[in-house]
Amino acid sequence: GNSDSAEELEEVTFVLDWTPNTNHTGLYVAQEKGYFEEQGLDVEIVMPGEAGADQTVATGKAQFGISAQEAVTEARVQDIPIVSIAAVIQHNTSGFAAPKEKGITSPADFAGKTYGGWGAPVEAAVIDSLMKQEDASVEDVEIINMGNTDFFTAVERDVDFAWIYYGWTGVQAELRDVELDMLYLTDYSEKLDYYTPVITTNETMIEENPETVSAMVAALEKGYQFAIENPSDAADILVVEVPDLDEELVHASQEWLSPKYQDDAEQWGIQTEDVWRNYAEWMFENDLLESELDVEAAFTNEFLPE
Amino acid sequence: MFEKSYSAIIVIVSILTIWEITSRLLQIPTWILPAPTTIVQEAFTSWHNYNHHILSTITLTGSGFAIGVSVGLLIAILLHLVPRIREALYPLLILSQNIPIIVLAPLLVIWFGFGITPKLLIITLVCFFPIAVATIDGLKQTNPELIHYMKMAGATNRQIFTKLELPHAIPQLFSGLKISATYSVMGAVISEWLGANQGIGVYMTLASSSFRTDRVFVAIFFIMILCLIFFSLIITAERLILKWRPSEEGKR
Amino acid sequence: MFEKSYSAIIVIVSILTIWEITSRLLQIPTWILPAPTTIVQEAFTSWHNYNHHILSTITLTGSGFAIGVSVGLLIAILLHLVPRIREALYPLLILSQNIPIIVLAPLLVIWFGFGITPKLLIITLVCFFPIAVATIDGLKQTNPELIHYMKMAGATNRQIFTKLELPHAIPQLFSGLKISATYSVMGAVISEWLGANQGIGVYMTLASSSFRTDRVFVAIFFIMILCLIFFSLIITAERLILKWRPSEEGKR
Amino acid sequence: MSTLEIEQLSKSFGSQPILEQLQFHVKEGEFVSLLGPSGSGKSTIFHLIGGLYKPDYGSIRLNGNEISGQKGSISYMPQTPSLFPWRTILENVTLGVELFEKPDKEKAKKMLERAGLADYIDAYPHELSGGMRQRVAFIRSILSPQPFICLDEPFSALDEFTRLEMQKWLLSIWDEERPSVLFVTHNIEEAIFLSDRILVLGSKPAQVIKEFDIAFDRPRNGELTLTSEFLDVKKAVYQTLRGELDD
Amino acid sequence: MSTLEIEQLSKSFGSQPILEQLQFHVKEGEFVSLLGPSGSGKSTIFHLIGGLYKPDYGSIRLNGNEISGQKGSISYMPQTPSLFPWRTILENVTLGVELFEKPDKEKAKKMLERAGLADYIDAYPHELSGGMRQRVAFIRSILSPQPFICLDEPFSALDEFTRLEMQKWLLSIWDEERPSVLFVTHNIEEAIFLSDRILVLGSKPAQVIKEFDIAFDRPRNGELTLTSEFLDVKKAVYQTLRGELDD
Ligand SMILES: Nc1ncnc2c1ncn2[C@@H]1O[C@H](COP(=O)(O)OP(=O)(O)OP(=O)(O)O)[C@@H](O)[C@H]1O
Ligand SMILES: Nc1ncnc2c1ncn2[C@@H]1O[C@H](COP(=O)(O)OP(=O)(O)OP(=O)(O)O)[C@@H](O)[C@H]1O
Ligand SMILES: [Mg+2]
Ligand SMILES: [Mg+2]
Repeated sequence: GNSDSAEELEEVTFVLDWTPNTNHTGLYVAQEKGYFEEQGLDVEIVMPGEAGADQTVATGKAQFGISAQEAVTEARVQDIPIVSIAAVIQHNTSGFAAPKEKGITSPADFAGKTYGGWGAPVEAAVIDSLMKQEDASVEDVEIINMGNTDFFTAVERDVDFAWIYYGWTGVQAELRDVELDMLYLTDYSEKLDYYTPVITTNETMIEENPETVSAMVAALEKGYQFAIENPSDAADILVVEVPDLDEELVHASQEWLSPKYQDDAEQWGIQTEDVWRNYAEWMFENDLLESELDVEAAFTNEFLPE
Repeated sequence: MFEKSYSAIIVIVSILTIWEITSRLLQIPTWILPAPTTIVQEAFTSWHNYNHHILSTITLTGSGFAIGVSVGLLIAILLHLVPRIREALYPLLILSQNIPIIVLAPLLVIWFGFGITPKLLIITLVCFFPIAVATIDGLKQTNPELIHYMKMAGATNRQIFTKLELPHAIPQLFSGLKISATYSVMGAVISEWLGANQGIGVYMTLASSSFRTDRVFVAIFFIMILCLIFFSLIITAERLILKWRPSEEGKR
Repeated sequence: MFEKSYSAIIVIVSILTIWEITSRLLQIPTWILPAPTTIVQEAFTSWHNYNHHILSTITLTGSGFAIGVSVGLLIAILLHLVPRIREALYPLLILSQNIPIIVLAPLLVIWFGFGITPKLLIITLVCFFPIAVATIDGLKQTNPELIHYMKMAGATNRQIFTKLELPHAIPQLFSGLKISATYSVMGAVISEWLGANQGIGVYMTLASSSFRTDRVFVAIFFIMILCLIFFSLIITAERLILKWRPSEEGKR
Repeated sequence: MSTLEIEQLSKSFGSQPILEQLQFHVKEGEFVSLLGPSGSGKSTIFHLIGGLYKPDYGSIRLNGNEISGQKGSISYMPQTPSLFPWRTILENVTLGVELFEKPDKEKAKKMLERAGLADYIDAYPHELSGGMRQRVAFIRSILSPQPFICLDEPFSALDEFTRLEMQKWLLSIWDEERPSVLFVTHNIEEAIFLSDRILVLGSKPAQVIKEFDIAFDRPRNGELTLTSEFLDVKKAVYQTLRGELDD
Repeated sequence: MSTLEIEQLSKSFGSQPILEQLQFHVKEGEFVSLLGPSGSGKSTIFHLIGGLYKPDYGSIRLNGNEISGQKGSISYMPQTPSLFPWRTILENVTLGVELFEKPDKEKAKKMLERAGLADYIDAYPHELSGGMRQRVAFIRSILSPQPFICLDEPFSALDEFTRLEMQKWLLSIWDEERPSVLFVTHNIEEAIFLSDRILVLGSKPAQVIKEFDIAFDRPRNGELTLTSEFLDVKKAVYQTLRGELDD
């Protein structure tokens, strides 16, 4: 145990990036199985709501949070002192999805179709870099902003394809018998294989309470390891902890996701500089960043258990 | 209104019926728009899952509304009694209604953490404004003849206020209360999106993010019930307090 | 109020100054709370980036508000004139204010796509309610002595309504207008989150998601300006229309 | 053209009977005054004729047609001026006409001048004195088109001379157009000076306890009030009223 | 205990001068009536004494102290009853006292009974007739604690007998406590019957054009009005007023 005062549990707040889902299973397993307590932590898990996780973690109102590489990159460029301390999933599981009947099987098919997004410049850039490989251009795609509308609603009307995480929305489509064509970013571009989601903390924690950070990562590692080995039990735990989630979806999603947490890496949570550098460079080249990222400061593997 | 509410009930029941029939006829999938019976069924079967959410929201709404009303009244009174303050603060009141949650939320969390304080603040922000505006206007519209009498009779400003202007503004205060009461439940739900562990708002986002449209509607159902209850409490209070009014004979 | 608004300006300027000074003294990072000067600077340097957003929001707000006011008035009049309809529909009005955007949004998108219609609907939904409630209450509170005169004089219901009740309800209608005007800009911004390609709401979400807090505040700044302009238009109209009121001598 | 027949009229508020089996009529072109103690039910009679309330029992016939519960059959001046605060004086006096036809502004202005309100045509009611407001309400009722006029204490807030002026004016209008008038006043002299007939009401509940036919020639002028015949009538009315109050 | 001295009082509304260099006084325990044409400025004088408006010029002294612009020095009955619609009759009459001390409900109830309003103690103003409301306002002013009483046409909506009752009652109260009273009326007989002194006001702008000392013995009773001395005074006042109006 890393805990110096074994009796007193240290209270920390862990803020999610969204509503609880299978990306967070390790966290809930650690909570339920007492891994946090073993590490001397008393963890309160909160949803960020409108507040957003990153600023909350940066200011220290929450000590840990869930974010994604792209957000950490943008945040750090804006001098927001958050650091990624573990990758939850080794490879990017997101991609562009369209119902089968839309007939979108490769990026070239985007041309003449309507993309529903949230209006960020990064979307056009990503679509463009995919399409360029097949000599098509984003110019031919109509991009509309679908705001908070969910994928299934959007494709009912106006929208042909959208950007989703397969592990949740894609699995939901399977459950609903909606057949999807899924184009993973990783299938088209090395540079777009970034980490999402990641565990974050702030620089102050790293400087002043490195033991706490280690304890957190250790507990999480144990939790995710459990989820990797026992997908079904882990799903059960998540459903018990967050009973308002749909049980069927959680199980299906967990089955799909469990092998992907560690994937081909030597250890759960490990991050490589290449991935960070590639994506930051790609963003910078596409005018998505105002300045270059100090890659070394953005992430660290030092808290991962030996 | 709620005594003779059978016609309201008829309308609501007909809407529900039409909804049910269309759902069944067009076979609208549950995840787009669940049929009322589906919703009711879900409401019953998972009652034990969410009843604590409802309780939590009721508490939040109640306390938030109470604070909001008090703040609204205090502001109205202050602004009415001290015209200098009115000129200075009125624009700020309006501005306060235009701070988007997206901005306020991080700031509130940074300042107050994830506790109940920021949530109460949001409900207060939502509730106080209609009450303040309606009450200020109500106070301003006091019958000048009666004000003249009070002044001539030597009433202090305080007496003019408590004995004349305030009772005179009560009908308008109730307009404000009705608007605020209507908003309060929604305000509580929104405030729960600010990072909460329970409440109808949390239940609803969870349901929504796991595509359980039927549960979303269960949540809405309870939001609406809550709101109607709040509203009818206000109306009952209005009727009790304004019982001196001329009866309806000779009115429309 | 806005003629003698120097004290309001003083207050606002002092708030800005305190904000600026604390920002500088405590060195609050821009991404938490940018100093006013930073915001102004950003507002100037990237004006060409967002001016079309502002224009689009103004148009949206204006048309939405106009529709909302008309709907609110119509509903108030209808509910006032036909008591049966009042009983049946009043609860529905309240319920309409409790449909969370999270639910409404998908439905609106399915029915109306991503065009301007669903956005106008949302602004209308936000604006009509305070006007309807305030006007209904205003109409109800018409001086019974004057109603008696009108009836004895043989006025038709329509005449009682147009010549007496409506002018009598105007002060209260203005309470409602003020509340609605305040909400309208925010309503437009929220409606833009429903999927729009331009507007202050879009600009703000983008700024927020790329951690450009300064731009978020530029957006808020314009939202507030817009809102104050709207509000002062209403107040000016109120003053012009209610010019028959006794002057202030002999009032507080 | 206008006759009014009231028969067996009864009305109570709550458990309190105000009118019971009230019975009287007004002939065509007749000027009838109602005298009675304060609170006896005079204004209530007007409210019933005007259709504001429905009688509990009995009938009200205007020109032979039942009008109980039916509004707008009479030109009416209420006991309190009931002016619309957001209308100017001119707009207030034309209100009664406006309900039926396009008002004649010039005529209204002339009337206001005649009543000594020339300077106040564009003023708002709150700028007027009590007596001035009463005159405005009076002109409003006079301008209304209905041929049956009900006036509820129209001159109570006027000084004796203005009152006399207004009485004379009322008589001259009446002479010209001969509407039927039902007039409530507490001033016995006024009632005698103006009326063809005076009805004295008893109270709780109200019924007609005595009728006086006033046979003085018309046109009448101020001198009349000094004649001994006038004083005799006055005394008789006075006694009747006192008798009612002493019960 | 209460004397009132008004000197060089001037007031205009807009460009219209209403009072100009008005000058009069009320001695301790004196009963003074103001008579004058409708719209001449009587109510305005009350408003100035009550401090509702500030005079443009001149002074108002109560017991030697300047009170212009200072509120609450007088017991006041406005020309319109100005009752609070949400208060019962009992609560309305005690309002004036309430502003200064705990009201004596029993006394208030007795007064209401005396004024014939026993059945209406818990009624709301809209359930009363015009004359009944006026009596309520009268009692409210009588109950108010200030020793200087200003009454603005208090009995104008009452029938002759109720009016006489109220006059007698007023006199008996006045006899007991001897407050100073300033009384506005349009009824010359009433003014003579009640007052020690009558001030006749001219109009546009208002000033005192004549004073009458009324020397009849007190206590006075109804017979007095039938004496020839009374009629003489009445004629004289009448002439003065008429002269004013004929100008
Ligand atoms: N809306 C009402 N509710 C209850 N009682 C009422 C109402 N209107 C009138 N009354 C009662 O009816 C009686 C007669 O009232 P009304 O106004 O007709 O008297 P009036 O003869 O006009 O008296 P006044 O000469 O004082 O005006 C009164 O006792 C009054 O209290
Ligand atoms: N608030 C005001 N604004 C403008 N003019 C006013 C105002 N109040 C009174 N006046 C004017 O002052 C004059 C005197 O009014 P006041 O009410 O004092 O008359 P009064 O002698 O009481 O008449 P009455 O016997 O009819 O009650 C009137 O010409 C009136 O128009
Ligand atoms: Mg009456
Ligand atoms: Mg007056």
